[in-house]
Amino acid sequence: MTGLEWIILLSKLLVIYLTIVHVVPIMIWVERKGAALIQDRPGPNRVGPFGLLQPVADALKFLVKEDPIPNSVNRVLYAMGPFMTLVPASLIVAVLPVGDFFEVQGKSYFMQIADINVGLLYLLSISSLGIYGILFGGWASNNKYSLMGAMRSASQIISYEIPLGLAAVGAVTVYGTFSLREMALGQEGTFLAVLPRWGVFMQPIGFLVFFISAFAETNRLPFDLPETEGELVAGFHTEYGSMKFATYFMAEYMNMATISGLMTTLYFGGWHLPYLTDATLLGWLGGQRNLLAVLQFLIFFFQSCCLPAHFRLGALDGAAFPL
Amino acid sequence: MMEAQPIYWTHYVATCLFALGLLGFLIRKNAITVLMCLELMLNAANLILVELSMRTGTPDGIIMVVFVITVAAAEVAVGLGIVLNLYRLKETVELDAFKSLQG
Amino acid sequence: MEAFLPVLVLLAISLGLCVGIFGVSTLLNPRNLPPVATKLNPYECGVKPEGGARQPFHSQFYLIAVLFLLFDVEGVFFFPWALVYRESLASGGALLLAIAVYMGLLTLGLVYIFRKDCLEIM
Amino acid sequence: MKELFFIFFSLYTIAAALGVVLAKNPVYSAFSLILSFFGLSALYVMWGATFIGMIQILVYTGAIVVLFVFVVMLLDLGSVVTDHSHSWLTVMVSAIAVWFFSLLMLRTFNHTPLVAPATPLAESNTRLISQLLFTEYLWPFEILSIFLLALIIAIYALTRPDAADKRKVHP
Repeated sequence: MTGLEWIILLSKLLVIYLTIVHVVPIMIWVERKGAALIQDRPGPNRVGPFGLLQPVADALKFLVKEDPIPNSVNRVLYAMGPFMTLVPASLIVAVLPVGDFFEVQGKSYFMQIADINVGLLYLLSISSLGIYGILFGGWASNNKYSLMGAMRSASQIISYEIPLGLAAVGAVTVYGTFSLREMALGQEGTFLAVLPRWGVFMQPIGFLVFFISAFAETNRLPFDLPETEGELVAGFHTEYGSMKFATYFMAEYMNMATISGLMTTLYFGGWHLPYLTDATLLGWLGGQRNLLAVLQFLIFFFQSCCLPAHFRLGALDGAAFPL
Repeated sequence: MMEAQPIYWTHYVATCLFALGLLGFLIRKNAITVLMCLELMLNAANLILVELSMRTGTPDGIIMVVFVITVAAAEVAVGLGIVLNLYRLKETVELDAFKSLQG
Repeated sequence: MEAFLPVLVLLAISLGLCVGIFGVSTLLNPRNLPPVATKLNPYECGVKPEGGARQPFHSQFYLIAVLFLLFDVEGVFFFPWALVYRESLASGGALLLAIAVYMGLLTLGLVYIFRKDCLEIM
Repeated sequence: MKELFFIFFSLYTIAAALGVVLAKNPVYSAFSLILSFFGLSALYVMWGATFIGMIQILVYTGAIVVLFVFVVMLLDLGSVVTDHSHSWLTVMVSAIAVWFFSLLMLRTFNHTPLVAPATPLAESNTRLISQLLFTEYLWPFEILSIFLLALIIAIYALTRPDAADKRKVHP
């Protein structure tokens, strides 16, 4: 690789990765403000205009807080737990395409960190690693509630991984490739004269399955059984404080962001706008379109937090297998 | 992928892995660790299969690896099920506790 | 393999981020606070912790994990099938038949599990 | 450059495997196993078998080791480390036996004549593998599904919920 290629690679990497990292505080703000809007209360409104700086303040607070390590924990695994979730969460970002390509000095570069020809498999396999942080963290905490929360969380995540994978198989049959870039390319144009050629319209059932599984995978409401406050104190991270807790939190939100990105890529045409084929317009709007769609999904994720719905754990795990 | 200089020592890595797995299989007493060492040995075999398959240009080895992985998963599932039952029987998974085959 | 190089770089960056977070938070943490016994105990809503945390669980969890493993392995075979599905449609339905037999047998297994109520009590 | 990566991942895999064998606590063993499978998957990818590399992570790291970790946590084997190692004599004898065995293996590998690749496998061999799997290897594939079906029944027979399990925490 030449120097220029390295520079482009690194800049792509930093831009995409930092976007995902920085989406986290924005997501938290949107979640809290949105919940406040729905529940008719002010929400965060002290720090900055509209409480916009609240996440920054939170992050600072997390950084400078005392980090008590309980006596009974297994110190090595306790310290490594949060990172075992954060690293896979950051690695998934690599295969998400955020746009078509751009040209530098006559060579075209894809707007994607790594165009792997088995991208979908890569994504599924790396995202299945996040459960180790939960399992080891819960176990190392040496707390009843942590361990139980970890087991519940893990069994829920693994149960819903299979429907997630099978829904993705549906997408693969349509496009005949594992590369997420080519999948997004395959959704260009329209079919039946009216509808955009998106995955949602090609695979409505697959999308539904994927959608439900995505909720369960990220432990959002109504699938928040691992963190039922009434039964288990807070789930697997009961014993975690300070920055370690924040790391778990960050990984969770990053997972949400990437899974929304995957949903956009598989079912909402990636960077393609409906009815528009003009290349220049696409080139400019395309990058934003994907981000917008991601944000749209995130907002949906949070709004559903306010739906008071609980399932029994058994019903949940049982429901996963027929899917 | 493969330049003019093929890397000929992957089988040394595989042999090392297999030897480690075998050693662990012999010297460990915890049934679960023994099963893990079994996995190591299977993986060493997989590595050799992939290496040979890529070096001779035949994809059969790779397909073999897919089957091996499936069977390994099955083996682990049954093996750990048996370990669970052994634990129910004697409240331990030390293999020395199961010298006699009578319950 | 060239395609995987960025992944390696990303791995390095994220590991660096982890180390950075850890380092900064250790630097900024208040130190030399007097150790309080209750703070260092396992948290059980203020009640004194009782018994060990790690107790044998119900084996139902094992069943869930093992079924996940099996269906995961089965799912692996769907991926190569899906990859060549489009191309094989032109050359007759042999592939469709193959996967139909496979799926039929798997569904049989699934029905067996449900008949036996493996996933019932939790 | 490439050789460097190869050496690094090889050594890393072997070191992690050493961890599996030597760790006293099964939880650490499982952790090392994860690391070692990562290294193996990197080696597969470097050999050009990307599909296998991904399947390795998806099935081995993502499912099989999860099962190990689950069992270790279910049976609570990690917290009380009982150090019942064999006597030194047994360990030494095993080590020597393994040493000779691996020498034998290496000798076999080094003396196996390899047919030079007429047409080396392409970088993206995933499609080729998929096609072969459903044509030439169709029967093994179908037999595998019967095997998996039998496995489901066997697993159920093995882990049938017992009424006698009293001491268990109900989740």
